[in-house]
Amino acid sequence: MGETITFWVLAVVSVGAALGMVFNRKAVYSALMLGAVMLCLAVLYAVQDAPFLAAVQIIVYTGAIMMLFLFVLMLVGVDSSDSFVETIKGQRFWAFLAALGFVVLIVAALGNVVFAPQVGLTAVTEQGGGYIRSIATELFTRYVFAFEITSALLITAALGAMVLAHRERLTEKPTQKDLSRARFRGDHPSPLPGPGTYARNNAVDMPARLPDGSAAESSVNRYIARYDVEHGRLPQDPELAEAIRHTAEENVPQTEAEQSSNEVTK
Amino acid sequence: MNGDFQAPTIEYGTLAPLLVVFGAAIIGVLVEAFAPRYLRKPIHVPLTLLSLAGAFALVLVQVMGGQVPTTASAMGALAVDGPSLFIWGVILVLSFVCVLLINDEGHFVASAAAVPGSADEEEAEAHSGGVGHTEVYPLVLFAVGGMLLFPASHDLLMMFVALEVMSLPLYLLCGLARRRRLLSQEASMKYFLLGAFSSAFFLYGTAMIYGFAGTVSLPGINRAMAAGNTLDPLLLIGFSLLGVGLLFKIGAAPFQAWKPDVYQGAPTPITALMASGTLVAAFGAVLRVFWVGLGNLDWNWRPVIWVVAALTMIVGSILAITQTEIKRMLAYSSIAHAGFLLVGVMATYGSAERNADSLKAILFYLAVYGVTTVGAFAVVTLIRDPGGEAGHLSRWAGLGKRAPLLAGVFAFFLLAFAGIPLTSGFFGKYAVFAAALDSGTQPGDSMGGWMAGLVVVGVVASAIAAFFYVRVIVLMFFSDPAADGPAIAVPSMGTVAVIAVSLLVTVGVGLYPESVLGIANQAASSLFIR
Amino acid sequence: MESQLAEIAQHTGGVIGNAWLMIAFPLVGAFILLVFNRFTNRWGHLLGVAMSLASFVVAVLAFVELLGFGPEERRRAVHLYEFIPGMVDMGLLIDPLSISFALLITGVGSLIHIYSIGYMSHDEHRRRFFSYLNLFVAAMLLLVLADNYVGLFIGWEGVGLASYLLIGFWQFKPSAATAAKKAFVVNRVGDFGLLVGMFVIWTTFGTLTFKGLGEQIAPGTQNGTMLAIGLLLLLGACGKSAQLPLQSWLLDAMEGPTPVSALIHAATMVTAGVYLVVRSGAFFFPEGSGAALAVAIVGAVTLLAGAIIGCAKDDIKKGLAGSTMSQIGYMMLGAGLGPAGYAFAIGHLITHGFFKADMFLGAGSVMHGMNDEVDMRKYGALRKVMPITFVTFFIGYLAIIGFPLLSGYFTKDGIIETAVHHQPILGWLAVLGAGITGFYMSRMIFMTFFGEKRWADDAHPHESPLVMTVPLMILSLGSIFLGGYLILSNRLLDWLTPAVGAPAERPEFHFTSVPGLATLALVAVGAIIAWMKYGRVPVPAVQPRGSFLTTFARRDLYGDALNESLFMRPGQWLTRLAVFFDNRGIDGVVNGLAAGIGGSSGRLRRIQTGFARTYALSILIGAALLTGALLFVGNI
Amino acid sequence: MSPWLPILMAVPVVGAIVVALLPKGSDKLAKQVTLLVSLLVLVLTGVMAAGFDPSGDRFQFVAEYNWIPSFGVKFGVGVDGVALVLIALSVVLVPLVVLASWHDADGVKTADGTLITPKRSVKTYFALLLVLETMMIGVFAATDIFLFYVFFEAMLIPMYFMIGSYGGAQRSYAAVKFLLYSLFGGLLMLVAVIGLYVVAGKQTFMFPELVGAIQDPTMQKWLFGGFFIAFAIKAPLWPVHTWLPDAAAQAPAGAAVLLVGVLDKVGTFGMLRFCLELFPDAAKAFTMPIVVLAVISIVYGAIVAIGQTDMKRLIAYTSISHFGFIVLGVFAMSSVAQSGAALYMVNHGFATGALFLAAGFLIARRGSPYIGDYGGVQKVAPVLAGFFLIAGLAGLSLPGLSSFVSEFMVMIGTYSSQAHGSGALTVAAIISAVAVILAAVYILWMVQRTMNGPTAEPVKAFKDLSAREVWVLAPLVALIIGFGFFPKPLLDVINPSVQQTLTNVQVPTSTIAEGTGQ
Amino acid sequence: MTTHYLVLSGLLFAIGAMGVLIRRNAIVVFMCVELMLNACNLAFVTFSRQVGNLEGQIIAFFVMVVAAAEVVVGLAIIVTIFRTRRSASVDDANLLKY
Repeated sequence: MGETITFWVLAVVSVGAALGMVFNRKAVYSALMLGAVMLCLAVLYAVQDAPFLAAVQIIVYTGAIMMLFLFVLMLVGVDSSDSFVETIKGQRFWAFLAALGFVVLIVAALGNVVFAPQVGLTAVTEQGGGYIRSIATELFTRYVFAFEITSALLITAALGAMVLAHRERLTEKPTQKDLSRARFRGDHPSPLPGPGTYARNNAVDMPARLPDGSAAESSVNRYIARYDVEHGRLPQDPELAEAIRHTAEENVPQTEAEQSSNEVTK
Repeated sequence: MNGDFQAPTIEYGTLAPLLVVFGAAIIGVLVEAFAPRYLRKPIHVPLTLLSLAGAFALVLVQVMGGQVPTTASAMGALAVDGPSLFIWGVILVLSFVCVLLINDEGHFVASAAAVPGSADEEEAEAHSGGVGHTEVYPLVLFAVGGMLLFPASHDLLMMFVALEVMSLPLYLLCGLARRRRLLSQEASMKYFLLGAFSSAFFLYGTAMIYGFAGTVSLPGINRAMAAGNTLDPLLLIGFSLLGVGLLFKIGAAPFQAWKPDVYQGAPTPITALMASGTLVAAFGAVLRVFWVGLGNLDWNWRPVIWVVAALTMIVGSILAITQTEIKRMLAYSSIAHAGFLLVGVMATYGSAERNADSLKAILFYLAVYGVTTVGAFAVVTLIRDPGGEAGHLSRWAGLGKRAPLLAGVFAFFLLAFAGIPLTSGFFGKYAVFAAALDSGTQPGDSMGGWMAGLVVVGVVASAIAAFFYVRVIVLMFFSDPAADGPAIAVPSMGTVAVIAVSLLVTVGVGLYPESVLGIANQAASSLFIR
Repeated sequence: MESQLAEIAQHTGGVIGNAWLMIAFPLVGAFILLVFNRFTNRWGHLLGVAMSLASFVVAVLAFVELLGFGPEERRRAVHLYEFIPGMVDMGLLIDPLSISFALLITGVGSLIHIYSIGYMSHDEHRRRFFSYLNLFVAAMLLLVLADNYVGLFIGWEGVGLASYLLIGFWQFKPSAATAAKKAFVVNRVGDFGLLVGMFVIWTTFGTLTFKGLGEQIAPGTQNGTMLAIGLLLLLGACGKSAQLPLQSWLLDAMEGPTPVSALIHAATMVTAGVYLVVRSGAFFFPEGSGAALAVAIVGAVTLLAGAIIGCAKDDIKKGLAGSTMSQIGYMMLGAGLGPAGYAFAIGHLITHGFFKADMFLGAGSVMHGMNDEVDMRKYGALRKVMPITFVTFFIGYLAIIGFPLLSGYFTKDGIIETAVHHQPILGWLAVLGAGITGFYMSRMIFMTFFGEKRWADDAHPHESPLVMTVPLMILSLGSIFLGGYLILSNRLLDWLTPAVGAPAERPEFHFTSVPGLATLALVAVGAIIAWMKYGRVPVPAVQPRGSFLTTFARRDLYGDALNESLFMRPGQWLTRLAVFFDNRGIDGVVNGLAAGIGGSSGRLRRIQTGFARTYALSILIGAALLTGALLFVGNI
Repeated sequence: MSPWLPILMAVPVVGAIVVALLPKGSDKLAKQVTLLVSLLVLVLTGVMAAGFDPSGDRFQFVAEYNWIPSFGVKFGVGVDGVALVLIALSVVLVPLVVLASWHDADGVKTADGTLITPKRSVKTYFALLLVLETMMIGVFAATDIFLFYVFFEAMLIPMYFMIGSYGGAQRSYAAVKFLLYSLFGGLLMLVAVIGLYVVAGKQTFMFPELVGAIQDPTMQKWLFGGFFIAFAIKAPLWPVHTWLPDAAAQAPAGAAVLLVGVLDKVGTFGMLRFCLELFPDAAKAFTMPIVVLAVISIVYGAIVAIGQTDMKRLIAYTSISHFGFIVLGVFAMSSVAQSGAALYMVNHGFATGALFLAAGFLIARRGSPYIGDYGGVQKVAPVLAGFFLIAGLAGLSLPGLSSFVSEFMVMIGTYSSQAHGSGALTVAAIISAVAVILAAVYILWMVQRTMNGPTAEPVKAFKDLSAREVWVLAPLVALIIGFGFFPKPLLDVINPSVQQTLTNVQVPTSTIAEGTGQ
Repeated sequence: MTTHYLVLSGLLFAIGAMGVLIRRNAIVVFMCVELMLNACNLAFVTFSRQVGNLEGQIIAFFVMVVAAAEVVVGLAIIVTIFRTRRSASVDDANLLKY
């Protein structure tokens, strides 16, 4: 009777939490909901004569894996939230339909299964000399090979994480000394001139005038100059316009977005 | 208390090929950890190649020595039987060849962590000297290890673990292309998400079957089926969801969608590995599950797989027609071939000896198709634009005039895919079709006429498929070359070797198929351990 | 009524045993002239003549040898070689009928060869001309000498080929090329009949040799199959002999050089149809049968049609061609009357060979002198400048209109008389035809040789060289005497009897029979009308608009128009339709199928949206379907 | 075990390898080697054929080697009469094609010097030609059905490249169409081949052992269908013929000769040997529909040919008509018709070969396949015109030329066949005889428009045939005329194997009208 | 009770699957996959008691280990993508299509 009550309570909670996970816009909430489901399941494991698994569930799943999820969520931006506007035509309709169909099939089929009375684990654990001992025996005899092989899995995971996330430093990190040395060896030991914002214009994209009256090209940020060129925001003054254009044409490292668009076109 | 711990027995001799591969992988990881950067590749290359060659030698030793086990190994986790050993040999050869491709510079990114297009990336490129991540080698070895495990698994748990061991490194490897990294990463993510999704199905299926049989060992399931009610919903659901996982891996419709995207995005040597080794391994697993585990259920699953096979062949062939990207086209071709192989999987009515015939056919097909595939992808790596491989088919126009030898070889591979006689592909196709028709004519086979129907669908699909292979040949030979056609990279020794081996096998088997057929026959005649 | 044929005896040795030489000589000539083309330019024509003459000599010798046998032994079969194993062997049948033809062909042929030396002397391709002539002679000989239908058919088509080549000899003239093609194609229509006829013969009797048929067919047998065969053979004969409804090619065939018209389209080839009917007569055209009646009707109709056409032609050769049609119509009429008519038909064939060749060559001579002008309205008063030509032509004229005691008189009257006797209606039609003949031939004579000069300015008519006129003389001699020799005392009849059978009652030539006299009267009327219209009054140099009847005749009785609207137009339409159907229909389906597959590929690939979620959806749907299907299959 | 056939098959392929391996720039040498090899094959075939005993075993020069024991496949070769004459046809045509194609890959220039086809690899072309020769010999010599199938399909590839690489403007369309059409048929046949093996259950593909192995009539029909569709496409029979005009029109003349002259014969050869003998009941059951298709082909091909403006397309359509005759003969179920059909295969090879080559020579002088672009060629090139005419006349089956004998035999055999006890075959023969008239129209129409009439301006620059070209056409014309008057040597070889076929089909011999022509 | 547990596991599995289909954030999608794996585990544990052997529990244990490894790899891939694109939406990764 106790099991029944536990089941119903936890079943309702876990299904609710699961639905919450799916339908919550904020990823962090989803993660927490998942955590809730996992905890419910841990209890259900315990109820079903699987205390070891319940513990592992809490320690490994809820403790480690969920943390990893949360960690990555933080990395990616914790406040990011999904828009719930579906962009793929028909996707949601078919998703509901398919999921519903799947559930109906499974539930109907499972509902049709006539189960024999539960055998229970008492006999097995008795025979194996206790629950943990039985599990251990089983794990290290019958399933020892699989157990060993999971090591490959873990190594792969570690290696993969290293490959994808770790940036190996290939060169000495430039010290402040290196930087300042480089600066003084360059053309502009001093800061570059500021834009002519307040001289004749009120925008940062206008070059300053040098003493000889010519436009100072280096006074405009290249990115801004390029923006002007690309969007046709050049000033009326031909001299200034020319200066901006010239600045924009200087070799600029490509931004990621451009890179990616190039990738696509290739 | 009866808790005496009995130490498990593990047949190290039998499992030696596996252990060599995994051992080499771990050594590779250690090399990554301790060897200086400039030494890593020089160590990895011989290590990887030698381990694969060694594993192959160990397989040979087992076969030659006639010590093919007749019982399951490693406490019933693995079945190292004739078909397994054959598949192992094939996978090892294919992966060896793929590693030769991997050795080539310029396939893998120098720093996967660097954002594409960033200064970091440029810097990493500049320092790598064209050598990408050397972690690729242990990852490949792990993947190969998984491939070896997958078809030899004797229980569903082992199979699940093997599936993951095989897949995880591949997910990673897919994302490591040096050029067009966005595509590569996208491929990686799609492969990963869908792979994880499908393996969840596999797992749920396993759970259902466990619920039905009380065990996940394949013979145990078979016994339970023989004893119990084969119409138990648990069994049927379990089977279908297992099927989803496996069919996903072989890329059968409607689970094929990942294949073109992943094949296109992944670095070409990895695509070659997936299209050859993974496919072989996955079919091994399919056979084991369908024939050994669910052998008594064939009355139920064959009509369903009939539809899947027909759909796969048709979808693969038809969708390939309008492809403009060579790797994508080959991916669809791979889907179509998976369909043809499924025709062979269908051919399992009748006695065990009959099954041996079909098994022989599938093993043969897998071997020759794998080799040809690797060769084709090796050629693909050589046709380059400034930004990487010249994947777009329009760039291949007139290749026959610019590089007649290369184009000729590629055309030959394509003809082999199309199943033109006097190529290995023809005999592969013939073998599975013959097996299917043969099984269809067994008295009492309810699928009798349907098997013939499936074969007809197969030949119609082949004819459609021929169209796009031929289209590439037309482009290469009958069109005039573009003015700024792609460069033909000077192939490295490794690539030359890959292409040469593939060509030799494709031609040799095409002229004298008995060479491989005999071995396949021998492997198949010992049948699966049940 | 029975017409018993002589047994066919196998023959080896002697001239007859080597009768194949007759064919071989001209064949070798043609071969040499064609293969060693330019090298034989200088002496090629001489070789051609020599080969033809050699053939003639063999024919004469064979004739002489044949005469040495008794009448009942005059059918000699010569086995040459196995042609189609199990079906037919190549062999020759030397009998009175075939040897008569052989003599005519080689004799007249040789004369025309000789004539052509002169006629073609200015043509740069004279050598080729002779090779074609030789080819023709060989083929024609094979036609008449073969002892089976297949050999006959090979010769039949061989002469068709030669005719095609020779009509189109001046192929650079589009009209000549078209005429050649037309001749071949129309002939092929007839060949169709002959072919199918052979199918029926083989199927029914299992043999294609005359000997085999003779052994199997009881004389006088009549039934549906026999009638069918007869009609089919008649179709073939109509094609070759330019009988209605396949007459249209002959007039156009006059595009060929005149010697060709003389040899092929007057003397020999066009009479092959008559030969075919006579040769098959005992089997398929027994007297009184439907097939024979059909032959006679075709002959009667054609003789009138040809005569009418002849009346309206200003082109001298076309006029003669119409006349040829008409005269062959007589022969067919005769041949349709059974053994009684055969002798006259063959007789007329032979005499016609002479006098028509004579006239054609005469016309050629005229043209030769008139810069190849053929329009009679541009002639006139040529009798003075071309005396020999005039005289010989005039003899031919007299012969054809049936001037008493000349060749044509005997043979034509024979036919008319027999026809009136057997088929009165047809007979009287033939009488009428004779009258018209009198008219149009007289018209030709008047327009050409009498009246005033209507010559073109640059015309300087002159008499032709001896090499041309000598053959004319020889032919006109034949035109004078041959008929009487053959017909009187039934020489030809008796000679042919072993080959074609004897008539029920032996005909007697009556100089004063009613039809004969009527014929003469009508001919005279015709000649007088012609004189009234063309002799007495000047002939307009430009063709006047004629009455409906004239136009009808000028337009070849609308034969071409009929062909055009019945066959050519619908044929072209059908062809266009078929081409369209092939390109758009059948190929369209094929290409459409390919395009459909490609199109479905183009649409289906859109399913591959690039969204991982869509792929996942497909997996889930697939899983649901798979599960559902398995549960379903499991529960049925 | 006779080594003849394996040697015959090996020689060209060795030659092909030699040609392919010649150093760059040795185009002329490549041509010479190819010619020598093909002549050597011709001589060898001649010597072999001299040893053929028409009254001996059906299959002679038999050789059998185990090839793929796992599939029960043997490398089994041997020839019966029909196969022998077809091999002879192939080896005769190849040297002529080599000679005819001498300059095809060099970059063809017209009389006025414009380049119509660019320079292409000479070595490849001739190597492909030799490979094709091996396969042509193999396909006729194979007595193992699997081996037959292998050659049947593999043959497509060299031809595909010859059309696609060396053909006209639309070559790739034509090549692909050709390949896919044939491949589709071939794949259906593959199913039937497998089915035959499986159903017969004899663990062998050897033809002699499989004759009579399938007894179930329904199964026979299915398998027959598989074989027949493949052969009908190959032959090609209406309505699956549309690939031929494209392929033949785009192929270089030499390749077109082999395509129409030999490759397509495999279809009719297959019908005669495989469709009839392996599935006699089905063949009899399907005779009527097939005869109808054949008759449609005959008439339809001829009518469409009349409407063509492209010479090579026209010739291709005439071939469709002629293949209709062959199919008609094969399925008329009488010895005369079948002998005629077999003979027709050879004669058609010579006749159409000559016509294609002559047309090819003509086209090479002007660069245009369109009939309307010519006119009056006879005036400037009489020898060319002469050969063209003779070839054309052979195409219209003029008596005295070889094709007449076969066409005549087919028609008369069909007419007289009572294998079906109905008048349908009679009607079929009569309708097909109409083609006699149509043939005259299309051939002479083409001849008239190209050769006759006033000489067109561009034609005036034409040179007459060169010695090489004459040597290509003269042997063909000699064969055409020779066999036209004396077909016995061929028929003597063909007849016994046709009799054997009919025996295997179990057509009661009493219904075969036997000639008494002796 | 077995049926109850199984129905619950089925529901969770289906909810997870649906989540994969409708969520765009790659991390959430991946979480949904984890939910599916958990549902499997529940089934295993339930069956373990039903059929009376420990295999189910052992498998569940293995699943957790495998899931852990999978999560590491998966999240690494997602992070990489995010770094490149500044987006973790699975829909944004659709350069490869058709």
